[in-house]
Amino acid sequence: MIDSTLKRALESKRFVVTAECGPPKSADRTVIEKKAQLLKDWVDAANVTDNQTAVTRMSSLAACAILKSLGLDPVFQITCRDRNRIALQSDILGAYALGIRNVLCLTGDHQSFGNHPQAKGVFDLDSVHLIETVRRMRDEGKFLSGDELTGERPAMFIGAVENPFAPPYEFRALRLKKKVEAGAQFIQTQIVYNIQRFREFMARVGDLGLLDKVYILAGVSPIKTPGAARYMRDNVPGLDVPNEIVERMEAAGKGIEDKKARAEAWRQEGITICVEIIQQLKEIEGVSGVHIMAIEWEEAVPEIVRRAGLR
Amino acid sequence: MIVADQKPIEEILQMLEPYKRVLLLGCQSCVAVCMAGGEKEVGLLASAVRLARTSQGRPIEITEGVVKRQCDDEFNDLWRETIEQQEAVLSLACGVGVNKLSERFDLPILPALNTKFFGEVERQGIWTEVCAGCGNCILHMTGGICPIARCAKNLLNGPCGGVRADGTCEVSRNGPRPCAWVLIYERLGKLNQRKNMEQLFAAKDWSSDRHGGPRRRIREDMLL
Amino acid sequence: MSAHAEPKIVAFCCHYCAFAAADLAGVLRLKYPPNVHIIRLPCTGKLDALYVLKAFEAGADGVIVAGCLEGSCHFISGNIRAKKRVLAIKNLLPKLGIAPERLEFFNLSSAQGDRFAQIAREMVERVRALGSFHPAEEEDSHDRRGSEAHRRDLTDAGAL
Amino acid sequence: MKACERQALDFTQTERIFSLEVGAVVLATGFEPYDARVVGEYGFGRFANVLTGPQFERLLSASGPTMGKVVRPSDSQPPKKIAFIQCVGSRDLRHQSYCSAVCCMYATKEAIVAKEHDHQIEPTIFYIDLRAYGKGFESLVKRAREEHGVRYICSMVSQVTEIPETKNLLIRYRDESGALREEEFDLVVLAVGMRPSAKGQELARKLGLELNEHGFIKTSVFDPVRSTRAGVFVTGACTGPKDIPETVIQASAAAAAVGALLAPARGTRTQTKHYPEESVPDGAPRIGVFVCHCGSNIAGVVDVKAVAEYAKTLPGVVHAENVLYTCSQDNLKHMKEIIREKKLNRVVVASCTPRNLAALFQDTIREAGLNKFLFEMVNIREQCSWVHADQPERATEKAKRLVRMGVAKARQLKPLAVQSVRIAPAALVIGGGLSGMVAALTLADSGFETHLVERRAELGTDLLGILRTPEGEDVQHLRARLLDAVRTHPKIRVYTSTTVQEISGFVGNFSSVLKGPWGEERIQHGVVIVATEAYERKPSAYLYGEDPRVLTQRELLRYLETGEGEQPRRSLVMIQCVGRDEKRPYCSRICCGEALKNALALLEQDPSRQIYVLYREMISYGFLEDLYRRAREGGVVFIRYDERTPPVVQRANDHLAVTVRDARLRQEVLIQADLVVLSTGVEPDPYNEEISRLLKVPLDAHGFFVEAHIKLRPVDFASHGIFLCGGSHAPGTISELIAKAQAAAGRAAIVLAKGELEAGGVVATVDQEKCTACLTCLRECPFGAVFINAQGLAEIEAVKCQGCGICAADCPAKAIQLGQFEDAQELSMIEELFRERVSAL
Repeated sequence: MIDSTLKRALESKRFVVTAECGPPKSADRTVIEKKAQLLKDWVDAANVTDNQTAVTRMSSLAACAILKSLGLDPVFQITCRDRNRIALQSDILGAYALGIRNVLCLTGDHQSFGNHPQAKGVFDLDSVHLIETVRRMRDEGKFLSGDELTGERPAMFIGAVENPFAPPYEFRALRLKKKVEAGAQFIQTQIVYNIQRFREFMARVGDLGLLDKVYILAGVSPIKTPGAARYMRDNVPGLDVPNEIVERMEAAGKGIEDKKARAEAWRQEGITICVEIIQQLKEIEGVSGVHIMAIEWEEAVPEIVRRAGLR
Repeated sequence: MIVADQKPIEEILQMLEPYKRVLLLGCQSCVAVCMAGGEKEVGLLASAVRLARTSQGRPIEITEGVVKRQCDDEFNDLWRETIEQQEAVLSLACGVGVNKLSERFDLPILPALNTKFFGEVERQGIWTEVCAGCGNCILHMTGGICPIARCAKNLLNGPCGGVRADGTCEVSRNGPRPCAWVLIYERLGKLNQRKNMEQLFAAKDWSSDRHGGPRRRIREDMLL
Repeated sequence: MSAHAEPKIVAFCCHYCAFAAADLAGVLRLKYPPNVHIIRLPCTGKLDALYVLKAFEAGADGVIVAGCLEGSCHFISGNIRAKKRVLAIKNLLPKLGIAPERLEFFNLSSAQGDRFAQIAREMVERVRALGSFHPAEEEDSHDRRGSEAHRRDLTDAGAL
Repeated sequence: MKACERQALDFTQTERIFSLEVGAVVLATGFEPYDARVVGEYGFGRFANVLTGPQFERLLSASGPTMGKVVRPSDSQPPKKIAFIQCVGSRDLRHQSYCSAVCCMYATKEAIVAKEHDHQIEPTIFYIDLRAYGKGFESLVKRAREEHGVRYICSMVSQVTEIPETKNLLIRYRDESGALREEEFDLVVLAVGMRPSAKGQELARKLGLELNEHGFIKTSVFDPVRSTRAGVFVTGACTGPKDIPETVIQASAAAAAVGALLAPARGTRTQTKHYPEESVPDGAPRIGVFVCHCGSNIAGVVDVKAVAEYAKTLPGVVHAENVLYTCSQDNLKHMKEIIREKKLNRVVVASCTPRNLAALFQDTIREAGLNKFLFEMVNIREQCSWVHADQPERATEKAKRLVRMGVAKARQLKPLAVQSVRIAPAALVIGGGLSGMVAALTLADSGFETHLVERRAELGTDLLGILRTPEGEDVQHLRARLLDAVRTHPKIRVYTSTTVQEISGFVGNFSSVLKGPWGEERIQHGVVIVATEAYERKPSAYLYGEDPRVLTQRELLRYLETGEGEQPRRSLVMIQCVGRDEKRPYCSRICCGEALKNALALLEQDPSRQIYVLYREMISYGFLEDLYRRAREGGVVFIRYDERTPPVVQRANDHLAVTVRDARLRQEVLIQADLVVLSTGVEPDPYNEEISRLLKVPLDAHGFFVEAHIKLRPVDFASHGIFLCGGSHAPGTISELIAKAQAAAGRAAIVLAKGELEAGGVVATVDQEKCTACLTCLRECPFGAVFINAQGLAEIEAVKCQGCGICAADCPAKAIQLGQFEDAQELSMIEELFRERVSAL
């Protein structure tokens, strides 16, 4: 039996909300605690990123333990970049022991994007291998090497990610199928801005009969400034930001002289766009909820959840 | 072939700083083909070093030579008597040659090249890494395109989410490269073997790679 | 610059265009300084990058490489190859303590006698301004010329 | 007598008459410039600053009286405004009625060169019709206008008067707006035309040759190099005014015609030159150095004695002397004696440019038993004495250095073997039109097996639809004669509906696969002639295709021959230069001639017809000018239009309304026409793309083939053994195409007649020991001369190698050396050049 608040929320067929909680580039636990307070009443579970974009931060395992102690249901994100299969399995055992019940298996960003491009990337396993490893530890009581896992097993609620907006588009649903077969039980997708392409992806996932085998949370993210919109459209591979959204952000600030007021106008427009996207995502068959990634803007989550009528 | 690149001239000059009599020894196999360490490059590098040292007012005496292959003692031994008169040898072979000479002769053996990868000739003047020598080939499953050498994260269940709209890999420190798994996807499509990509590739046994420790290959029947 | 320190320039000229243009400059009795010495190649495509470095090593103050106009090389692509090789060396020269302006590639047709004379004058002025990059060599000191190529040549000629 | 050291003067010599027994005579007596004095109104001979074109050419020349400086004869001051007056003595019944064909272009060239010499000169060209009809001519005129600022004024100059004080000249003419104007110029150049040379005419009469009505030697349209007397061939300007490319083509054609006539006697009178057994030089180099005075050309500046003395001190030199003229006959004899006497195994000649006399000296040392590559030539004239005349001592120092370099290279020279390769004595002719048939017949008559390949089902389709030549000759009769001759000639094999699948091999040994409905066949041949034609372009303007009353010139011909088709009742308008725009700017050369021929034929049928010809420039060059005059006399109305305001054709109930702006009268003219005929020019055969790919020969921007050199090798491709003719090289009249086809056949016959080809010498060779088979040479060779041999290493086909050395310079293993330019040889020259002290004895 998997004792996960997130899992129970999803099983209740309610429209679930999860959010991303970025750990600090320091040992200051209060940063995590403040973010926890912010998200506590508004989300079913909170993801903690694992050295996102290969930039060194407080470990995801530690931050999740702090969230757990504050009564939040953490989602422990774990990548294959920094650890080999020995360390990955040992962290799964440790996390479970600390009461963490959700794990998100990712391949992870390449070290050349982070602040240590000289580092040696591990990539002993990829995300699919990791999903299967956690499932076998939980269901078969076996390590990846086949050794017996005697004693308490890590009964984790296993999650994975998928990016419907990166080529080859027709293969993306099939790749999701591989992850489900490996043991993925819930999926948090890349940020959705191109609704049409996401609909096509969900239709193909439906055709493969996966909708009743896995919960899918659509990723969303409010945009702070037109600059950020342009940057994401032009420089972030695998992210599809339609021009209308960039134009709306640019239009929002037009004619406002005062810098602060203009920044506020942009933020409001960013949140409005995010809420509109959430409304449309609600109508797509198979979307069980949203995963709000308000990077370094956790304060926006409550307002988004409220205006989208999710609480 | 083994593909190598010449070190920047400043770095080479620095290495040669303490020496006045040096042998530049090239190699006629892989590094000649990839235009890094053949007889021509030995001539050019020797001339460049002499010019630099002359303009610094500290002339250097350079002997130029080249061997068929620097990974065999017998070839290197042909230059024993000249080597013994030098203060150092600057080898223009791949790293293997530098090691071989260092094991054989007790004077400093300096690497003029940065040895890089097993490569194909994409076209004249461009060499591309396509094999990582992992010791356990799966090319029959991936339509002949190697994800270990050509995917930045050597994924076995690619592609990851970091593929640009034009099909190139997000990791482009060494210039834009097509995503290996997109290539495999298209290739398997042509060969009607796309099924291979749909089933799960098991985790790789890295012990056949250098992760299992430096490797040797032994043909018992050929031992003398 | 004392008299004997007149800059010396070698000009690698292709038989069909630059060498012919130099001949035409003669026919037209144009004037250019005698510092420029022409070495005839069948095509600038025959110019080995080694020749340029060896020229500087031997004591050249400037090197001219002159081939046909692009598109009219008698051997179709010789001048294009040569231009690339010269560019590669020009990038290397500053790292060896040699001013890249001492080396230049020119395109000209066999009918441009005046252009050849102008190139010769221009390069002599340019190199004179740069002075000699060899430390002032008083006499023909052998050690300054330590290069083994020099020794090989003397042995051939039976002088050693 | 006493002055000449060589006692070369012998005043006792008298005229000697002797006779030669020959099989054929070729007359090339050329032309004389028309005497401008006869054209009194332009004041030549009376006004100092009025020159003729040839005189101005001399003024521009660097070896001319003013060393190329443009100055006025009256006060030697540089002129600013120069006027060129065209058609002086030509197109003028009082002098010569024909057009001299070359003056428009030589005036344009002279204007451009004048501007290059002195950029503040402002040239103006007064012309009647700007006849830029040759290959690349219109782009030269365009550059003249746009880049060089040459001003062109379409106006007859009625008179030139001189202003006594300044000796400037006043020209009276009608300007763009039609007003009569007088403009002052510093210099006037009269573009005089060509007259047949008087002595040439006299010789022609002596040989019993007929002259045409203009005094040029009469030839037949269908055999432009044959005179009226069998065995006597004629070529060049003595048969009519023509420019250099046409002259060179006719010369080759005449040679080809003679070659065909005398084929049975080929080789009977020639002796092959025998050289003594080559002594293989062993041991140390024994070099002979010959330093030339070249009269005063070298010795006037360089101290040749000192250079010779210095040469004696150089390692390896066993003999050195200075010679008054090294290239003189007696010195060549002297050199051979010295070579034998002192057992020289290397020779260095320090004189002029190797580009002129290297071959002569190499032949000389061969006669003395030395391999001809054991020779080095040092240029101390054009590249030393002539350019450093103002600094004799430094020139001498430089000469010494150059000699030292030459001797250093000589020390490293090696004998190079030259072997001969047998040639397959057959030719492949691609294209069975007029040119293909003529080329095949000329080659076959010269005794060579010829394969004539035509992709269409029939030969000579380009001649279909042409009834007569402008001169009135029956073209269909010619076609029938050619078809019969080609079909029955024992040496010609015809392949119709056949294409060339693949051509491999090289000059002397091509191997091609021909493919047709009858299957495939592989043939061996030594040469290739590309003879594809140009075809009438289908227009898309002036309602063509929408209204049956709008035809092309060829379609009008069908009416003239068969009477069917549209009836040109009363009035008919011809429009020239249809479809000639930026994409297709070239002049197709033959349309004006065709239009005039058709107009005269229509008038002949019904003199009451009213014919209008709307033109940009009337290109009736040469003797076609008579047609133009007869058409005007016959009542044809010629209206010049500006290319920026072309005519407009609209339907108007029972006729076609043609409106055009007359550039001369500067007003709109409306013509009601029953029929509109379009001269659309020609375009190259689209099959040329395929031929270009097969033979790797270049096409220009408009799809015509690019020859090796427009003037010097007009019917050769750059790659050896491949020749071209036909409309796909450049459009031409029937007699021009015939001459070009004969010329191409003549050039090809040279290769076949030799029977063998020299290979080796200055070629690259791969040292099999060093080669790492990196394939760089194979990829870089522009001539595909490198292949991978059985051992998997690179090897170079000596016959295909052109000796450029690209491969040798880039080979990473230093495995390739180019004969006569080996690295050791070049590096030794570099080393010697910078050896410091010039040890003056």
